[in-house]
Amino acid sequence: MTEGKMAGTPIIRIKNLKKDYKIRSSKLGQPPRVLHALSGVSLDLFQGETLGVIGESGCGKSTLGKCLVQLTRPTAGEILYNGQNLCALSNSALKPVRKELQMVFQDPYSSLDPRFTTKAAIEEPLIIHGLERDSKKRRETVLAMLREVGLDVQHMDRYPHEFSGGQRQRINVARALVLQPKVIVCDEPVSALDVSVQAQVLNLFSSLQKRHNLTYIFISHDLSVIKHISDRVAIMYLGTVVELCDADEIYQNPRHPYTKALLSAIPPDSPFEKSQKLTLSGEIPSPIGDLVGCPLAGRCPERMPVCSQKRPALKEISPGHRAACFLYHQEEYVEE
Amino acid sequence: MLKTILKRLVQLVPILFVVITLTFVLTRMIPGNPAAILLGPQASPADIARMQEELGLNKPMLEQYVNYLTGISQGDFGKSISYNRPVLSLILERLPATLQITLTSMVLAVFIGVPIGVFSAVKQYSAFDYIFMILALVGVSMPIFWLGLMLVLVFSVKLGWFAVLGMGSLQNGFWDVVQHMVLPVVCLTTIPTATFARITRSSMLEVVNKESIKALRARGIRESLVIWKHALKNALPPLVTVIGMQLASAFSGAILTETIFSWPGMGMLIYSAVFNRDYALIQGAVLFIAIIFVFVNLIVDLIYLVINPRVNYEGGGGTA
Amino acid sequence: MTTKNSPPLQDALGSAEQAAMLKKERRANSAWNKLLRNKTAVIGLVIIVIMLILAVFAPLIATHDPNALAISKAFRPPGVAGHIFGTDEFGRDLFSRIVYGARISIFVAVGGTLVGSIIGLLLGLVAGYQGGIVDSVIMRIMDGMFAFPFILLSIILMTILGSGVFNVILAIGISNVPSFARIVRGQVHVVKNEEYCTAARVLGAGGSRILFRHILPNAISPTIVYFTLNVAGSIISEAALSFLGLGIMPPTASWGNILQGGRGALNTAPHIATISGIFILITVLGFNLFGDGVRDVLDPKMKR
Amino acid sequence: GGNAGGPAPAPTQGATEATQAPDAGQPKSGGVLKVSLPASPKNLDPIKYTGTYESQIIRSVCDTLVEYKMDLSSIKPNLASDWQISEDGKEYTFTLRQDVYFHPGKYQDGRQLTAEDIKYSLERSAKESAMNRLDMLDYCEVLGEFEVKCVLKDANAVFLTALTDAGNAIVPREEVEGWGADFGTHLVGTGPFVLKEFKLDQETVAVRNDKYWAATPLLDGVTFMYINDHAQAANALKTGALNIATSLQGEAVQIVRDDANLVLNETPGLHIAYLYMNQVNGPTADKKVRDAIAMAINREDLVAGVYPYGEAQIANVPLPPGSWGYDKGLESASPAYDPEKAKALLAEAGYPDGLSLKLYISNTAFRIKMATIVQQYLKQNLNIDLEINPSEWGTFSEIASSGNADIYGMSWTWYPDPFFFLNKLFYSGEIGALGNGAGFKSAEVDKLLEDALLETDQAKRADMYKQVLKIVMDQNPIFVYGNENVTDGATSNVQGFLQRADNVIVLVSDEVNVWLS
Amino acid sequence: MNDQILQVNNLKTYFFTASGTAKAVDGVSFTMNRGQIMGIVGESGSGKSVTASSLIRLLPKTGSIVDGEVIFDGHDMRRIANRELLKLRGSEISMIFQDPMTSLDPVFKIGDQMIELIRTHKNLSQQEAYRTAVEMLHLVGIPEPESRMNAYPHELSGGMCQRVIIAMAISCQPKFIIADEPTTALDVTVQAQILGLLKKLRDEMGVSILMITHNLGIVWEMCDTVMVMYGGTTVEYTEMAKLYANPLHPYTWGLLDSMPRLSAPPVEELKAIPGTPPDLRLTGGCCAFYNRCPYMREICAKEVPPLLEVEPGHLVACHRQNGDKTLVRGEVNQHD
Ligand SMILES: Nc1ncnc2c1ncn2[C@@H]1O[C@H](COP(=O)(O)OP(=O)(O)OP(=O)(O)O)[C@@H](O)[C@H]1O
Ligand SMILES: Nc1ncnc2c1ncn2[C@@H]1O[C@H](COP(=O)(O)OP(=O)(O)OP(=O)(O)O)[C@@H](O)[C@H]1O
Ligand SMILES: [Mg+2]
Ligand SMILES: [Mg+2]
Repeated sequence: MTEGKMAGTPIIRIKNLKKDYKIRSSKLGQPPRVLHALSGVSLDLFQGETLGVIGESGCGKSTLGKCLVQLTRPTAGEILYNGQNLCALSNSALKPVRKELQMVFQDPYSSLDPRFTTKAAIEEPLIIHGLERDSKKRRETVLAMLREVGLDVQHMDRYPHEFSGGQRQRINVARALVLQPKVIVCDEPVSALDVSVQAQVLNLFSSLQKRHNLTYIFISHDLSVIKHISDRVAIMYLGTVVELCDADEIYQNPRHPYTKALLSAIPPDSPFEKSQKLTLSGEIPSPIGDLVGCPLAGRCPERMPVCSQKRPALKEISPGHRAACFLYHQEEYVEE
Repeated sequence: MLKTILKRLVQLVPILFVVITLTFVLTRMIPGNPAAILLGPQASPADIARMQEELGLNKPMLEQYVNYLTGISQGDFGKSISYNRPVLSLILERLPATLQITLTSMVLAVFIGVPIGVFSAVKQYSAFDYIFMILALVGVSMPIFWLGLMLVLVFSVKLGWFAVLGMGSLQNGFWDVVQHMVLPVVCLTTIPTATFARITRSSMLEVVNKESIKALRARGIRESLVIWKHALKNALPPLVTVIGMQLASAFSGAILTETIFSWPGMGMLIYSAVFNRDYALIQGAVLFIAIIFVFVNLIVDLIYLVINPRVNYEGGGGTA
Repeated sequence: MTTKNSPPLQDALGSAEQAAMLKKERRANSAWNKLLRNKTAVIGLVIIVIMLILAVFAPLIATHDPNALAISKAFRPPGVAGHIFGTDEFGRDLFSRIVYGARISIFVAVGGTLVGSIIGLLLGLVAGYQGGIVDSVIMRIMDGMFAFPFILLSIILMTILGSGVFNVILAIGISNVPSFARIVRGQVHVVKNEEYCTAARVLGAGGSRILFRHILPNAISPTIVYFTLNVAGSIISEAALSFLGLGIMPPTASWGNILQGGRGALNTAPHIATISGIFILITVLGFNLFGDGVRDVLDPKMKR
Repeated sequence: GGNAGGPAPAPTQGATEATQAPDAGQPKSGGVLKVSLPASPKNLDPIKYTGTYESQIIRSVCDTLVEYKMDLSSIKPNLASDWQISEDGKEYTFTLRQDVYFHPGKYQDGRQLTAEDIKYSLERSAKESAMNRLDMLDYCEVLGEFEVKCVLKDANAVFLTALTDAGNAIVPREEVEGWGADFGTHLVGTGPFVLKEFKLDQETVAVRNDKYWAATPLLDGVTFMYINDHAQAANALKTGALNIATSLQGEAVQIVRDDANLVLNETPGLHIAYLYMNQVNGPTADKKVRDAIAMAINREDLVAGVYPYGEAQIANVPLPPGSWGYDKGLESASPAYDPEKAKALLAEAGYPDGLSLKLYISNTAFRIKMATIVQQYLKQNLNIDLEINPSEWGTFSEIASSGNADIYGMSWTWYPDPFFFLNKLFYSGEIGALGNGAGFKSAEVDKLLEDALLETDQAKRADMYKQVLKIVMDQNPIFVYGNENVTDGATSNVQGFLQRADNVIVLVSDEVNVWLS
Repeated sequence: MNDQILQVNNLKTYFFTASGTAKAVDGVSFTMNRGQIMGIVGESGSGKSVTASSLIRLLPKTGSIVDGEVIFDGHDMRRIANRELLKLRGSEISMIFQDPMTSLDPVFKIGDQMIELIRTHKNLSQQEAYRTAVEMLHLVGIPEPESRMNAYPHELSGGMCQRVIIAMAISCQPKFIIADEPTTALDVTVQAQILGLLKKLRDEMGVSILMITHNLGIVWEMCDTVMVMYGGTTVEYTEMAKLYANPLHPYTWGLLDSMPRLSAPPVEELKAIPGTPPDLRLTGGCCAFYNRCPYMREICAKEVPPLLEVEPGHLVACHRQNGDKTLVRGEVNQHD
């Protein structure tokens, strides 16, 4: 199924995206230090696919998502959507694009205004974009949307705290969908949910994708969830993508040492499957300050001398499988 | 730390500029002619005009303002017209007297108010809680003059324990000073005590529900330590802010108390300055309080650093 | 829905009973009901209502013309000759003056707080949301005003504006602005980083929409609490202004000027200061208790 | 506790002697007298002082050339043992006492007082004083070591009275010039007490001057304290922290009166409280309206209401009874309380349904009380809506002197010489000043006042002033209602204390010598 | 029976709220042996945490244990005096909470908190306590423990915090550790480290561990026995391998099905449990699961199923698994 989706031109092209945060030091006289949340991410996103993004906490997954929907402006790089570079658009010029790029946040509760009823929350984007001025029709649109995500008329006038976690996430999804977007960035949308509710929401995402031909960027740190939902997977480490390939491929044939370690850390599916743990020793390096060489160099079991001098580029190592590791390509590195 | 201090000191400049301008404009907007007030009812218009000239009040506003600003930048706060003395020396002369009672009452208020607040929070909705919180409200809403005069009637006139008024002096022994201080200090202590008790209570109530406090109990830490060491330290930030604000306003808040007890401090100075339209003195006093205010805020921020290691003092969020 | 096996229809856990339960819970959790369950708040509310009744129905409740002089009957103690609370220094009926005074005192206190809170709210919102230079300018001015002792600021304002009810309200209001601005700004700082504000931006909402539709409603509860506490403070401020002869004009009664009148007769006629003081105290108590209650109710952590 | 419904029995006029405790015994030396002042003395330099409370201290430290007798009936010698007035009334020649020495100070060692000092001090006052307490003086001429001639610009009968002012006290040049601006806190003079310490807003400590020319003070010293709150002053008396509380007001009077251990001294003061009605503009320019207003207010109730503790007497005449120009016969000349007639008069004047007037006062307790009562009477009897506008002194004085107020209420107090009341309040030259802010103008009155100023014979002048009073009261421009007492409280061990109607405290002189038993 | 460390019989903990009595724990029974790791799994809100808190009587004011028996190492925990209880807490029984960041006091250095704890329970001098604390930090694998003693909680990463908490939990050599979702806030690689640590504790020190989790993978990896909770009651309790091989309760089936599995072939849709969990104020008169149960019978809505040992060592509370075990997994419900 992946092949079919990947055909054609990408809907979004991310080119060498960088995001730095200035960290002001608490000591006198020290210049502010730079936190590289994203250090050169390049990705293509194809119409109708789900791109899973996995990585340790703090590796820049959310930052990537926020840059995509222009919640934060990246420091450098381009995000091409339908040929337009979003990073160069002014806020007002962005407004029509916003309609097509939506986001669902991790915490279904805190991303809903506690003082807005379901109806008010879902119709807000319609009002903002002036899509439906007639309040009766708007109500119908909202109701249709609610039904779409498996809620009903009795839920319309309730407040967020009166819903279960799964229901809240459904409201979030409905709110994102009501603008009929093309791309939805899902930032850990099921991490806060219970397994059985998680299953409900995941099912909802799949069925909506089919019906509306949506494109997802699905961020999570749960590998089994990513495997279930994604067509392709990007593994991130310390602000860069270190491996990118089809979802099945990554589990069957992980190439990057970090991916291997990540996979081996997953708790087993059954008591009888005692996996060999591949642990990375040492602490995760800090994203603050400039880093020379491969970010994993300090913890990598297969490190080579070159690793601590140059940063490997994300390079195709087999058809549809890219990795950023000198084990597979010696020459390609990122110019700092 | 040092940077915070420096930054706050730099911030002092705009605040002081605002205060100077504000006082200047506001004091000039008060109707009434200082010269007329100074000379009293029997003065003739010619006398008043002459006096005005002498005081430099007939110069254009802008010129007066510029003069005042240049004066201040050279450390000259101007001259009080009613006292006929430099404002700065007047203020510095009064400050110790005010400090003497305000600091004492602040310290007392902290040592009485905070424990009451803690007990009230720990025993929320108990009789203790209700009684002390109502007492606290009584404390806040008690007219100071009433309290002051009642205290005098009972403790000075009837019992003869404390002095009626005045400051006393060390020449007559330490006890004389204490005797004079007791009643004004009690008057000044009621409101802050009540405020501290209430703030402590509400802050504690928020803290005692925290996971980290529950975790301490789960570890078998003694309840007294949980409350008085951990919860209290966690509950301190809003309290410190309020203490800071109370302290800063205590310098002027003592107006009523100081006039009742003829306590020669800042409060009395401001009181007479306002009624005499002593522009330079009002401006100087307010400016001085503003400086104190900024410094107290600075100290509050520094205390924050000590009591709350998480505080992001670069974030610029207001503290008070 | 993803449901394949629809659950059986008749069930003890679902439908009617659960709906009733939810309804009950919703009712129980509604701010009003929570408030009514809160003893402190109810006592506070009762006090406030009684005072409001006094104020509104003053002509019906008062036993005498509050302004009618009878110099020869000055300083009568409570209970003498049909004067429930006695008479004041001009022989006016104290009870009637207290009743009429409730009007002014509560009006001034609520009005002053309203003025202060509305201006402070707007300034705090803008400062907190915009941040940067706007924030600095507004907050430095607020700091500057803060440096003025409250009473000094009101004195200056009163002397500039002249006396009169509305000027008292204005003076108290303006003096209250900085504290409201600070509280609101602090709260805006908290709320503006909530995820629902971020979410609104993703939906394309502009600054003013986020500010007024999302931040304001969520930032307002501490302001409400502070409001009730401040009403109490303003009653005292009005009394303080009256004490300095800058408050409400005679013959209009306010608790402040009654108290002030009583100050001159603490020994000969202690009932004047005592009774007006008690009324101020009880009202302050009422607003404070109510404010405490509101705080408890608005605090989601307080589950009572 | 007496119910202070009405004024206390009128004390005798002039000076009253404090009741002596029976067991007081012989006057004895020793002790420090503690005296309270109701406001804080700020500057003791005679030419710079602005308030009575400051003059009290100056008087204890310095002497004036001449002085009023304790009963204020006439002027007596002081530093000048004798004086001559020239025919044209422009030259006054003073002969000085020869036994007067200054207190030793930093810049002189207690040298003898000479004519040079008189010349220096008086000319300094005439030229430099912002208060203009000696503006009639042209120059002084030293005729001998102890003889000095003062030359006036014009004949002026109140020159001697002006000399009694503490502002014209005699000070040594060395000290004035030596201390410069600080002379205000380091006053040196020839008085009964030597200034020892001046603590701003706290207390002023003075000790006995053993070489005082008039008498050796019995007191070791005197301490003036600043007590802002009257009730507190009374409390301080009760505890003995204070010996004399000056200028008591309000309930404090009653507290002292009720306390068997304390002595209350009351003397009708050189004070009148009044409502001055606009003579030029508005309804009150019509005499009928003024009469109606005067008849509509019950003075007894007004005084009882404003001064419930008997701090004042009822007054009708715009001159206090303590002044030698007072005419008891005129007391009935002001319209009596008569609501019916008042209403008729107002109708006659064209206001049968009442009218609105604005009353301006300073925002002090006495005025606000007064306004409240007047407002009720005018409303009740004449249906006049009186809008009360209390304001700060500064604001008030501006409005009142501008002639824009319908009515303004205040009080006036000054020297015993009627000039200082009648000229200030009714002379057309004073229009635009606070005294005659209502714009009273009468050629006849102007003439009489001008003549009285040239006449040096007190009896003749008294006659003239009585005429002025009569004319003025016919016009009824001013509604005088009260005459505040000078009220002091004292502990019972204060002996020999005499009160003066002009509120001047004299502790040691040729007439008094206060001591503590 | 010296082997048994904890015995819980029919524990009931209710919350008395304005809107009714919430039966958060309504009949929980299990036993634990020394050196055993037991897992509690169940939906969010099923009463897992309340059960754990009830064991050491650490309940909010509104909640109280209304019935049942908790015997810990011979102590009757419901009746034990407060002073005794304080002694047990932290020294004999330690608790590890879900969120590491919030279970340390943010305003004290971690070293001071550890020393305080150690000195509360052990008669040691300041220096001795300091040494013990450093040793414990070293034991849980914190690098440079001496310098970390001076760190404030916010200066540590989530994983480090959790390790500090574990260090505190073991610093008084407890016999029993309650770990309430100890790794939910952490990412997989850190999670693997923490779990390894807990296992080492059991293996080397013979500590018994009660492990609460959502994640069945963790159960398979760690536990000896498992209790499944639903709606405040124990619905199934047995050995871990038995549960995996032969789960008996319909809820357990649903739970197992709704987990996305890495090893399983990709599925279009996860099998979610339909419906929402019961309102705990309404349970008590029926099987709490009956309205979501595809196999329900009339009796399920009328009676609470008893917890019975239907197979040796396998306790289940389900009407249809009692006695003759009429239930077949996956059968089509015949019910009207
Ligand atoms: N506004 C900000 N200012 C400074 N640093 C930031 C900011 N937002 C994110 N960061 C830093 O950028 C890095 C990447 O953060 P990001 O939120 O993208 O991580 P993440 O992969 O989403 O982590 P998680 O799994 O915890 O959500 C982190 O080190 C974070 O501390
Ligand atoms: N203080 C309380 N007052 C009222 N009800 C409470 C209180 N604490 C918990 N509950 C209720 O008790 C039930 C069980 O809560 P508990 O925290 O044990 O769930 P849990 O199984 O640990 O869930 P999770 O997996 O989400 O942590 C929940 O329905 C909860 O709403
Ligand atoms: Mg994230
Ligand atoms: Mg839990």
